[in-house]
Amino acid sequence: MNIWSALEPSQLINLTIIVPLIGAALVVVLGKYPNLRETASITIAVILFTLVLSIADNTFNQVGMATTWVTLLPGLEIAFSVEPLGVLFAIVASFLWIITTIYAIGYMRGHNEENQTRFFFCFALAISTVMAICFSANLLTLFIFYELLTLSTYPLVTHAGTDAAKQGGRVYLGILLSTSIAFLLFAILGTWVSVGTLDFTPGGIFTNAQSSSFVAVLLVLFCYGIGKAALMPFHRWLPAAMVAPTPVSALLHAVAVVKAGVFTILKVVIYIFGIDNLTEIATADVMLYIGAATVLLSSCVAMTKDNLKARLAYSTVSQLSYIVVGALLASSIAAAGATLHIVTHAVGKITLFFCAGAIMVAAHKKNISDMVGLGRKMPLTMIAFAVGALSIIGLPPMAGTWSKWYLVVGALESDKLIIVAVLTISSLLNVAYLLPIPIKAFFNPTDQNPQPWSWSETKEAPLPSLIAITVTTTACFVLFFYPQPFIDLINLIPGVSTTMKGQS
Amino acid sequence: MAEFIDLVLLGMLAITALRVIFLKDLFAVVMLFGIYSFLSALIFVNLDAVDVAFTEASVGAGISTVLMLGTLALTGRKEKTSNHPALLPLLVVGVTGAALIYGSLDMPPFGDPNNPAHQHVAPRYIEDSPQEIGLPNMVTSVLASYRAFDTLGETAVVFAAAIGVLSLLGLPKRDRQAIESGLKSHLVLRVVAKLIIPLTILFALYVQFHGDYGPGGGFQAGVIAAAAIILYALVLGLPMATHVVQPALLKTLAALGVLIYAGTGVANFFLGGNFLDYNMLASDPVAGQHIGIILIELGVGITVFAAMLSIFYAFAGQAERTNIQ
Amino acid sequence: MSFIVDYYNYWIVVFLMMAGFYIVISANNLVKKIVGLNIFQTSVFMMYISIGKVSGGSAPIVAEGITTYSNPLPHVLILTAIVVGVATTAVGLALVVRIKRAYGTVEENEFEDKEDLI
Amino acid sequence: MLEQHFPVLPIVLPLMAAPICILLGRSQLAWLFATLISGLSFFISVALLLTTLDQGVLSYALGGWEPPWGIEMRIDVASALVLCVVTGISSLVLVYAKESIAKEIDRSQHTLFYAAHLLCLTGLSGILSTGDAFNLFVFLEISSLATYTLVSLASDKRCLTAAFRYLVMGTIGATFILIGVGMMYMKTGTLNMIDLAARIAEFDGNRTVNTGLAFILVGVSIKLALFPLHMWLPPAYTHAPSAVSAFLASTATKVAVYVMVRFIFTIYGAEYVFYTMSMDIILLVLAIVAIFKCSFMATVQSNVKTVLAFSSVAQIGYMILGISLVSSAGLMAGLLHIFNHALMKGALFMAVGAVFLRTGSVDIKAFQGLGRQMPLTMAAFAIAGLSIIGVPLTAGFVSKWYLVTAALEQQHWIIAFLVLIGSLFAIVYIGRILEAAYFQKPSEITEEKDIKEAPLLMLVPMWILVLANIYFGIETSVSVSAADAASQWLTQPTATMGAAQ
Repeated sequence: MNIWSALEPSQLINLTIIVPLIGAALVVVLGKYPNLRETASITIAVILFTLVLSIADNTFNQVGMATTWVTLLPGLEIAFSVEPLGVLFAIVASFLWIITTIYAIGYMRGHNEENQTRFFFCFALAISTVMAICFSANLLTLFIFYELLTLSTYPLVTHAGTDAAKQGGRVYLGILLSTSIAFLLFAILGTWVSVGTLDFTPGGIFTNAQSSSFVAVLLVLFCYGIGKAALMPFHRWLPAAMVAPTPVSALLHAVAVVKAGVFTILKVVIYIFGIDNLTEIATADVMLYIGAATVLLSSCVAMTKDNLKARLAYSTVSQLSYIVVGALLASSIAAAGATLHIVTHAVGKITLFFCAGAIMVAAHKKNISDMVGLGRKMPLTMIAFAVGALSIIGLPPMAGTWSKWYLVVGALESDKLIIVAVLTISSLLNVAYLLPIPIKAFFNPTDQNPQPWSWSETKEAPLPSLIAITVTTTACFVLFFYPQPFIDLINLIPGVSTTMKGQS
Repeated sequence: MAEFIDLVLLGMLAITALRVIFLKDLFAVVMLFGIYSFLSALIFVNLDAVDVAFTEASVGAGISTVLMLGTLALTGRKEKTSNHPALLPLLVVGVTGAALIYGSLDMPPFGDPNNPAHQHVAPRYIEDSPQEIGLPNMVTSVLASYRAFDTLGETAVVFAAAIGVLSLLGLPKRDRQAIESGLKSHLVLRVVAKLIIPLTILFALYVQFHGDYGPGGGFQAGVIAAAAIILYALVLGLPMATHVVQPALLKTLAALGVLIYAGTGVANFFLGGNFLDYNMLASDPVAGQHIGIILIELGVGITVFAAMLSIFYAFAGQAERTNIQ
Repeated sequence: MSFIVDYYNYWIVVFLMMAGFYIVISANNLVKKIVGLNIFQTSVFMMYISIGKVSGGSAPIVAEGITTYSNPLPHVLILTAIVVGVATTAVGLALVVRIKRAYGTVEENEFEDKEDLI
Repeated sequence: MLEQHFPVLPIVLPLMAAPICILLGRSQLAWLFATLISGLSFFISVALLLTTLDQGVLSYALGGWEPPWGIEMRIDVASALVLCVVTGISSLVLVYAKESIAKEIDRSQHTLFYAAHLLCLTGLSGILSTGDAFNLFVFLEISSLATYTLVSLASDKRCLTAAFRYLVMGTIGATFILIGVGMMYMKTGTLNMIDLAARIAEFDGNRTVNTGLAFILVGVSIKLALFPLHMWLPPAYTHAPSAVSAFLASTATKVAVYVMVRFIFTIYGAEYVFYTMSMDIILLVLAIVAIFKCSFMATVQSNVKTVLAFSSVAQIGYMILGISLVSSAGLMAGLLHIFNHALMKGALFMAVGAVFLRTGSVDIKAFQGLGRQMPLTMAAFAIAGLSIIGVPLTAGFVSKWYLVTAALEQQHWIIAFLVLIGSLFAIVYIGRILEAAYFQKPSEITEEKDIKEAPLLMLVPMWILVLANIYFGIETSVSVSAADAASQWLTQPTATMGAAQ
């Protein structure tokens, strides 16, 4: 599997960041030749994936990888090092980038979008920053690339250039930058001034020298500062960003942005606070219940939305809080569940978004109420939608089952029965807002009311989109039957384990 | 006695200042300012600052007043009644004044020879400068040698002012067709002016070169020389004056003066001294000081003359232009 | 009483300064503002010259039979300051002339009414 | 041979060059000459900085008269650092000015412009180099007079009222400083800063000395546009010619901040100012209010130059905040921000000037759709704007990092938080302009015209500053170590400062 074994292992990190940048440059250079441009995009995406696989291989073989770029401030470097959590996220992101690129080609061409070169350029930039986030060795590096990710995705959100898009972009940029500067940077500075280091360290960096109330405040600042995790009430940017083209939504929701958010939360909890220390932090429970409340509230909001993408957006808000909840449960098994949920939610949600986009391209429908009977015209798409929905809900034989399982076990382990209840209720709510869509599409008769489009025009989505949908749908199945590589990876994370304490 | 004169003069100043606040006729305001300036020059004399008095009289009462009158000719002499309440200014002034009074409570007593200001730094100027510099006028010694860099700065300020005024108002064109000055028809004025002007220029030269021994120096000389030409322009009209001293020449002169001053300073680099260290200009340090001071006073004189005159030209040219229109 | 003798000079000077300062900040007419500025500065010069006075001293020019001289340093400083003052006055008045030409008025409230200064 | 005279050369060179510019008479020649002289001054300043980093302080007795009898040029790391900023920006602005003033200033006044610019540079360099309190006043007035002239050179008539207001406020400020210096003189008998410091240290709670300090601080606050004495600044920067705005915004107020630092730390001593007089609280409150009020004002303006002007006042708040934290780290953050802010504001004003050159307007409407028409200019604006916001990998982030760290070290949690909140405003006011440039259709101002990219002579200095923003945002060792050395030097006990000749 390690086709890059000839390279110095630490060079791989640099390559994962630089290769997408090269891709971005190629996209600009080849901007006038769409076919070449897209070929370049996909090739680069595949190369990146193989690089990440090599890193994963090295990680399994316990090969340490680290690199330092520059010393930004005395004692603080832009530095990268590989640890299993980052590898896991990198695998997900780089794999889905390939799929999203394929899908985007179909979508953008099907939609005749303008500024495609800018689109693919920013797309590549975004994935480059995501790679940097994955492998950041300290909070400062992570913060820097976290901000750059916000900036590089902003043009994607406002891609359409309409007033609605600009408004959405404003909210997106406003909330993400504000929270990160006001809270996250503040928390990082506070940590730096009091502890003197920002390096990610297994077991956390806080010692007894810091007062517990101080650490408690920091935890709150971190949780809210990482606005990309969309914890209520700072979740508004996510629905606002729905104005973006669907591949962007897919990228934001499944691959890059929101996952970078929850990834950061996991990373902070595991490597800055330390999972075991969470029980001593007074505000951990507060944030836990805020997370739980977000899970339920946003599920309820999702039910009221008729716009498919808006419903999916609120569903994402809810699912992200699963991960936050898992991280804050102070249980190694819940943390494992949270980590695994990054993977399973990614494949499930990206499938749903791909389907939404396919429906938009092929049938020009945005609202759920218009999709009645659509299953007969777009069977593949709607089957995929059903699979994705089941995975999100967490029913076997879909990938989502495992992550929810571990989360519930973790909640039980830490005696938080309320959380168990929340997770259960939330699953029911998932059923209520997701499943009716494919059911109505297949089993209800075609809507006979006069419509502004004709049914005869409607056909299946473009081929590249279908290929992408098929791949992610398959992944939903495969990960149920064969989650082992990811579980092995998760077990490598210090302090995180898929087995109960006391069991061997 | 000196204190009594001081008190009387200060009282007159206070009355003048108060009148200025309440008068609406700007012509009177400017005249009162001229009086204010003269009175303060008298106080300066009374307080032994003869050089300062000389300068204040020629600048404050002379040039400034002329410029203000020139401006009034263009802008009108009546101040409109202001309608916004003066409460905030009163408050600001009250607080500032209170702060100053508070600060004055620990000031050294007026005129006490034991004051710190007379005990440190200054004694050297009084005791050693006649030997070190070789000049009886200590003010000139300090001005032109110990603190010559301040004076270079001062010359630069004058030059900057000239540049500012020229850029704002521009110089009058020399070849404009001559216009009759209203004053030209006054025979008495014309004759007196013709008598006074050469004397004034002579006096300027005296002040320029005698500044080392008595009150005066390049600055006062430059102002007086400029005043002579200003008088000429007032009586015989601006076009006549610009024939005598051409505006373009003034620009060059003003620049040259600064260069002479700074050049004197730079020359010392090559003689092994610091900037403005005149000791190196001759084999004997005192002689060197003398040469240096004469040179820089010349620079000051030229720049001040040229700058003041071109500023006057600029204002007068504006008035002329308005008259034509 | 000695208290007053010691300080009367400074107090009157403070009064003069404030009179000038008041004119600067309250006057509506730009020419009057400049006059105020001059009065303000001239009064500050008086404060400096007062510092330099030595009772029973004479002007700091070496002369036979005189042993006490007033302090020459403040005189030098104020010579410079007077020049700075006249330079500022000249530029200020030139601006006033231009403002009159551009706005047709030199009353501050009148052109503030016409357009915002910012 | 000339090396020993370096401390005085950054003053003397432009001072002599100014009259020569007048004598040269031709715009092109004057431009070339002024640029060369300014560049030369910059190299001398860099040499001075390197020397002072190595040796601590350089003293140069003018006229060969040893201080306190003569005037002393006294250059330490702080002065050399700001001197580098001033001369460096001046050189870049002069390169930039050629094309810019061709449109904005009448042809006959070009030589006057260069002369006034050089005089302004003379004044600023003099303020930075001098070790004499009264000499500082003289140079302050040179730079101020030149500045009034520069502001009034613009073709828009509103520049006149702006310049007049600036003149009145500036003169009041200078006169206040004069009063303060007089009070110090009457209690100590000296004007040399080091000598003053030694003698003032003997007084404790003397009313005259206290009042002198108060007057100096108020006077300097007017000059540096500290809230609420800032009202002269927005009109002046808005209506001045673009090259002048770029120069003043990145140097003049910075030099005034330097003067405040000099008076507080070198002459009076931080202990006296902050503990005896409790000035830190006043400065702190004013700085915070400035940050919020003026950042907010910046978000509601439609004239982009006004936006940047208000932003400048807010940024000065950050510098003063750093000073008022009463710690070496805080002072260092303030000094570092002087340096970094000059880079950002210079680039921003230059970009706006380029837009004015091509569109004839600096209204936000003129920026609509410019991202496509003037890609390089707008990219420069965008990067410099991100630096103002404080986005990582730009110079602005480094400033902010140190400022907040300094506040946190003093346990000022709320202040640190407020600083960060304050920078959110920058997102709004910079974001508005960028959104107009990149995501809006050209407005009626720009629609009809065929708008080209700015000329090379404007782009090069602009991009040098932009790249400097990025360079000093990543490779911070140079700027940070210089600012650190400067603040260490300034906060050491006064006694040792006097000893190190």
